[in-house]
Amino acid sequence: MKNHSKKLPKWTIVRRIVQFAVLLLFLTPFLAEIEGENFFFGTLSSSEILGIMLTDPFGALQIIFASKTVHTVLLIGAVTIFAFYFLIRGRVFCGWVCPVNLILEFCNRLRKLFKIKKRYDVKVNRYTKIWIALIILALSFASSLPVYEMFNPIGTVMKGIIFATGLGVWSFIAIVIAEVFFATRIWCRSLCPIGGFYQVVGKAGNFHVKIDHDKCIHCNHCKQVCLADSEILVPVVDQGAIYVTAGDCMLCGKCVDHCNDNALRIVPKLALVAKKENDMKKVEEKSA
Amino acid sequence: MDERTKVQYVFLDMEKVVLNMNFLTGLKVLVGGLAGYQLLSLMKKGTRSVLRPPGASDEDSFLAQCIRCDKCVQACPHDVIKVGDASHGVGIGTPYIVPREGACQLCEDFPCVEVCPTEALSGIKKVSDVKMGVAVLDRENCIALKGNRCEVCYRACPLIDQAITINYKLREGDNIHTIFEPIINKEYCVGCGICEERCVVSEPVAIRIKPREIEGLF
Amino acid sequence: MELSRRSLLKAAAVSFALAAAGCSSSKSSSTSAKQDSAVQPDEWKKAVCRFCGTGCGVLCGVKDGKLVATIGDPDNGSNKGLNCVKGYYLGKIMYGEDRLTKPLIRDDKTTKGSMDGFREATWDEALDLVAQKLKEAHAKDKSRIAFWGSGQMAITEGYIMSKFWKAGLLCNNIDPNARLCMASAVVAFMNVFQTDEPAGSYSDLDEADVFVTWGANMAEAHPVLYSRLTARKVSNKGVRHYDITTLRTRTSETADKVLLFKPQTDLAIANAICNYIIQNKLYDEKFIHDHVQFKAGTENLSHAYEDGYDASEIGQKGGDVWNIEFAEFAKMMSKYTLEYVSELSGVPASDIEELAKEFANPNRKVLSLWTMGVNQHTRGTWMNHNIYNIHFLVGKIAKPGCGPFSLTGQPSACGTAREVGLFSHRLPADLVVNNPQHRRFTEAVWDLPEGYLDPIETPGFHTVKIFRELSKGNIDFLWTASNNWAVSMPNLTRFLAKKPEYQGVIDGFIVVNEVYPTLSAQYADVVLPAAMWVEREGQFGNAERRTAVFEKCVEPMGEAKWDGWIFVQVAKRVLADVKIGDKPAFDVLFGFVWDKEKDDFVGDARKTNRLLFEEYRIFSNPELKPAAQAINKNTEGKFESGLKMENKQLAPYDEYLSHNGMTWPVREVNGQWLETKWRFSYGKQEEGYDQIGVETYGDVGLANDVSFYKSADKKPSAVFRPYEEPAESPDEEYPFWFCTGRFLEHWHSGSMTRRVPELNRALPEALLDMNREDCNKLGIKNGDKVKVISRHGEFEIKVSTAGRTQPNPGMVFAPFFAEETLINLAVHDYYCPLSKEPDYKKTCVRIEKV
Amino acid sequence: MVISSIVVETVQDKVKQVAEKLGECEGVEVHHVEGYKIIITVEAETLDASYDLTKDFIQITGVLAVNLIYCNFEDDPTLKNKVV
Repeated sequence: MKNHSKKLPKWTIVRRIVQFAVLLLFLTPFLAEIEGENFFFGTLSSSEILGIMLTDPFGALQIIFASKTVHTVLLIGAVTIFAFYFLIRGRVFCGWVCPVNLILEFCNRLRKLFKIKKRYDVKVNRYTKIWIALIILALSFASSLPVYEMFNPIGTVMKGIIFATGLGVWSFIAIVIAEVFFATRIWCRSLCPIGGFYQVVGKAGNFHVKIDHDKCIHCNHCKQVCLADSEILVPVVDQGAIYVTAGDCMLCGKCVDHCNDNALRIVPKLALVAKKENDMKKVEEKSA
Repeated sequence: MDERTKVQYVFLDMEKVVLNMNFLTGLKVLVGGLAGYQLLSLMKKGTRSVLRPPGASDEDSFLAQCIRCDKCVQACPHDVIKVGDASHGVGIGTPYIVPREGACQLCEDFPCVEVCPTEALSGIKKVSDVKMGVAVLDRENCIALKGNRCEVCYRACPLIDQAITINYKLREGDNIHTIFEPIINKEYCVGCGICEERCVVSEPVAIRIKPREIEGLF
Repeated sequence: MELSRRSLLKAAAVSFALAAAGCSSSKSSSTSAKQDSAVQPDEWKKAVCRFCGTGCGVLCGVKDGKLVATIGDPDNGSNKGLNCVKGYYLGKIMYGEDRLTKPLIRDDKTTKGSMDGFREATWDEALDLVAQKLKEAHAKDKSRIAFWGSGQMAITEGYIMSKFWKAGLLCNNIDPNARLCMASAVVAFMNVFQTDEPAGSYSDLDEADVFVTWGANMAEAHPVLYSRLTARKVSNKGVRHYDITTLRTRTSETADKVLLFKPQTDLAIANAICNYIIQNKLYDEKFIHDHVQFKAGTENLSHAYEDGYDASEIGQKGGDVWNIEFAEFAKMMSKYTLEYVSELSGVPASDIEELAKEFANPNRKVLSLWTMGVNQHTRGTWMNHNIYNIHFLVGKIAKPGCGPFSLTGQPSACGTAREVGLFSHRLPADLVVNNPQHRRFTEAVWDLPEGYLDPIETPGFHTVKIFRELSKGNIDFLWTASNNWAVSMPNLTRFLAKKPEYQGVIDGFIVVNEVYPTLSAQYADVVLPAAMWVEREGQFGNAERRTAVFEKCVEPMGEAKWDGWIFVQVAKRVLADVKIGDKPAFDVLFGFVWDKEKDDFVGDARKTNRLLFEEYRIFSNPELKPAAQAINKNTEGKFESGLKMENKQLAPYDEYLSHNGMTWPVREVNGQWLETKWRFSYGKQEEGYDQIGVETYGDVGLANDVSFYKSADKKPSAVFRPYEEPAESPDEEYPFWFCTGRFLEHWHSGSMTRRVPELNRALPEALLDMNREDCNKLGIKNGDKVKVISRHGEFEIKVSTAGRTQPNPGMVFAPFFAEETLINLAVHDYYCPLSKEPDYKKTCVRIEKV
Repeated sequence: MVISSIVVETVQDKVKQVAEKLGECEGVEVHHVEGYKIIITVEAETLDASYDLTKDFIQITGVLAVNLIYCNFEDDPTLKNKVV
């Protein structure tokens, strides 16, 4: 028998540190206003660190669609961020950076703590958010307005802490209420257009959760804790794939931390290679 | 695995997306989207008379280009840039200035323009590039026009003797006093609003900034 | 409410539309509701603006014991209902949120520098304490007490204090803040004419062909007068205005020609004009023959920074003058050729020549106007002389539209500080302490035994001396009223105990009559809450010799009391055991206005002021008191000659109330009291000329129909004064000239105007005006904070290149109204050796970005 | 109450008639006439009502252009609901 004593949730600890560090980073200009240059300032929509411009690529896309023009400054900032997530994995943003996710995780804990029972647990397909993202881009194009930026709860969580203004506050409150009473992680899993955007980007990610089929005992712990959607783990746990390749994976590491059998790891692997290996495995299984 | 499999894979994903779209949900989204579009177009009319920070292009393209990141707000050393709330319609989240509560001080290096990640605020190299609006004198309430030595707007103007000049004219029915009439020169006035901020007359303020390019809606 | 909001919205909408459509008209048939004044006053009372020396008339609207409105007095000939923006909001100065309404006592001296450490006290306790401390210090040594008054005190208040200090305490350590402002003009007036204050009046502004402003930013400092100057220019094409200044100001902006000179070289420019006039024989020979005596004086005066300067050899004989011939005068002037002076001053020779020609042109009436640029000058008195010299040479003086006219900065610099004699060397009405005849005359007016005032024959400490001695611990008791010395004195680093060797302001006992918790109040041991502006009746005397009364409109706020009452209450306590002859001293001095039973003045505000004024009036109307008249007329032949005290004759008190003030000398003609607009100028009294003065004391028929009857030999003096180096010049360590001054929106140290929200909004902070070139060199941007450092101290301030004043490279400027930006920490306290007025305009500083 | 100001441009010699015509409309106030321009304010309950009122101005003979200059709609009750 294997030792089932609880192990240290390494990934979650690291991830929490990063999440709070990001939160703090965005608050620095307000916590300690240093005369002159702040080494960092801005919001999640756009910021500057040590003079390097960083812009939310989905926001930038909306601006490009809305204004029907492309500006270099905008591109530079957006491409920098885009490249980062493109190389690691799109929804790493959701798992490691986004403050809304952090807060929703916290809400989820609270809900469990207070044992709030949901009368409905609405489920929406996780691909819906891609459609929402597309609609938003279309709307931006049609209305000449960066539509989502007006309601964006992500920017607003930051701004909200700072300025307490904006419609985003309402969308954020709506999300929290939904989370606590009606649906589990519906926002992050299925609705958030930024998540949708990164879901698409995530296809190209070069870091993956890898399974060791020899160790997996199919306890399904991993599926229960998955922040994205349990179904992204189905191919690896139940269908013999080696790598989790779904665009939705946030590399949050929860599945790794909760696997009592050490069957899961996060490994770097080129996306194409990972897919190829998955396919080969499938072919192997079929043939076997 | 050959190329074909790869392509298949991609299509499989797309297929899933389409298959998973419930028709009803799609309809709802469509209707919602259209309704949202209507609402937005209506709300858009609501932002016309707001004074934008330096370097904002005309209102429509400003609204299109502003990513609502608040960097200009944070960058402003004088804390005069405010963020639009729900009452600003689609201008929600966009930066604006209320001169009476704090006018643009026309910083030499324009940090707000400098930090803008889009072209929403751009094209400002020197003060004369700024075209936020133009000052308008309320001739009924200006106390200088009544002969009092005020002209606070003139002396406070960062473009003194250009944007605002004084027209010296004899006071009617009084041959020993002059009226120091502030004259606003549209070609020089950048609309920073310092005159409006400083004006000593309240309710209504005797000099106000008319935001740039107010054009007919009809 | 909703209706008015709607009409306002509509008005705004219309104004936008008008502007957008490019309509020029304001005469739109707009229906926008007129702002109906919220409260209709029950009655309107007459007053005078309490700010600058212009003396605009205002009407005070009173309702339910509160001042609810002030407007310019349309019947006042001087301002015709107009005000500057300060005057527009005048009434609000009384209702700042932090008015002092209770006497405050500080028990712990270490808390000085803040309002902490004060406790509220009763009037009796506070007055007893003040009297006890004053008595103790006085008993120790009379030189260890001092009173610092103000050109913002009313005439009767100044009169009470002058009498109390000089006759009651037999002490000359009494000086006004006018020392910082008008002293150079005063000393020059006395040197030149042997009588103070200008010959002309504001009417000159309506008639001059050429205006010359010497170191005067009238556009900001004398707003309504400037409106008058401008009106003359606007309505007459040929009128020219020359601005002689060290930095471009709002006044320069409207001038036809700006003569921008290197600091201190104004002395040479004036001499160059004289020299040009002499060399080209453009002077008025007959005028010079009939009216002018030429003099030369001590030169190479060095600089009065060291405490021992006044007592030094040069300090003692600095004021000496002796008669010379015109030829000698011309020879002394000959050094000041256009070329030399142009080189020295940086002003093109052609500009100086042009101005000299204007002065010399017999068809042009030239009016010279000057204020602090000339007076706050290490050679301030000299510079005054040099302006007079030009006017004497061309005979342009004391005629309508012509003359040298010294403007005053404070509402009653003339009336109170100068005419009442609140100076350490003066007695009322141009009399001085070191002249025995003047003392005899004063004794006669005050019912004092002959010789009683002889102990005060030596002048006391002038202002700078008072504060220097205080800082060194040599003054135990200082009392100040209607001023804010902790902001306005130069070299505050020395005076505010910022250096270990100068802790006197902490150790000394300081009493401050105040209305707000100013910085001065923060350094006080006792603060006595004073009645403000129209909370009492008072009188101001403005720059054109106009005496005007302002009525009491409302009761003082809280327990605040009239300064006059405070002074007399302390006098009563201090003089309790003192006798003059066999009578109690207090009864002799103040018995005529004080009711002992009531422990208050005998009458109401009007009656008390009338009684005081009528006694004061004896000085200039000696016929009211035979003993005084005997000395004035020298009937017993005890003195060399009579005094001609009527030269500044005043009307009975109530006449000032029924007129909008009157310019002295006021003459009684057929039961009518007639003012004099042009002193020494012969013409009909009814038309404002000095008919009676000239007929009584002077000679009719001299050149230009003028007669300077008050001057020795009836001839005023043209004194040759050379150019001498400034006290400090820019060098590598301190490369900038630092000039200070005042702006339109705020009055002096800002203690009143900064409490008016509208004015504070109009000009919320003091900025350092700099030239862009200098900024670029130092890497400073508009709005950056810098440290201004002089040899004497330093302060921090934000830089502006906006251009309200436009200093040339090498010059910076800041106003002094903001106590949080205490510019006087860095300003030096070098003073004019003759007038003892410090130079606020020429400190050398360096500038460092913070 | 929504208050808007409008500049109406007209054929030069029709300006008087147009001004009179405009003045007759309810909620319309003529403030100023200069050259070929007329400055009016329009008061109506809502934005839509303002629009309805003004969209027909162009039909008046002599009117060349109708330009909205300023519109204060913060008191429009319908807008309030929509936004929040």
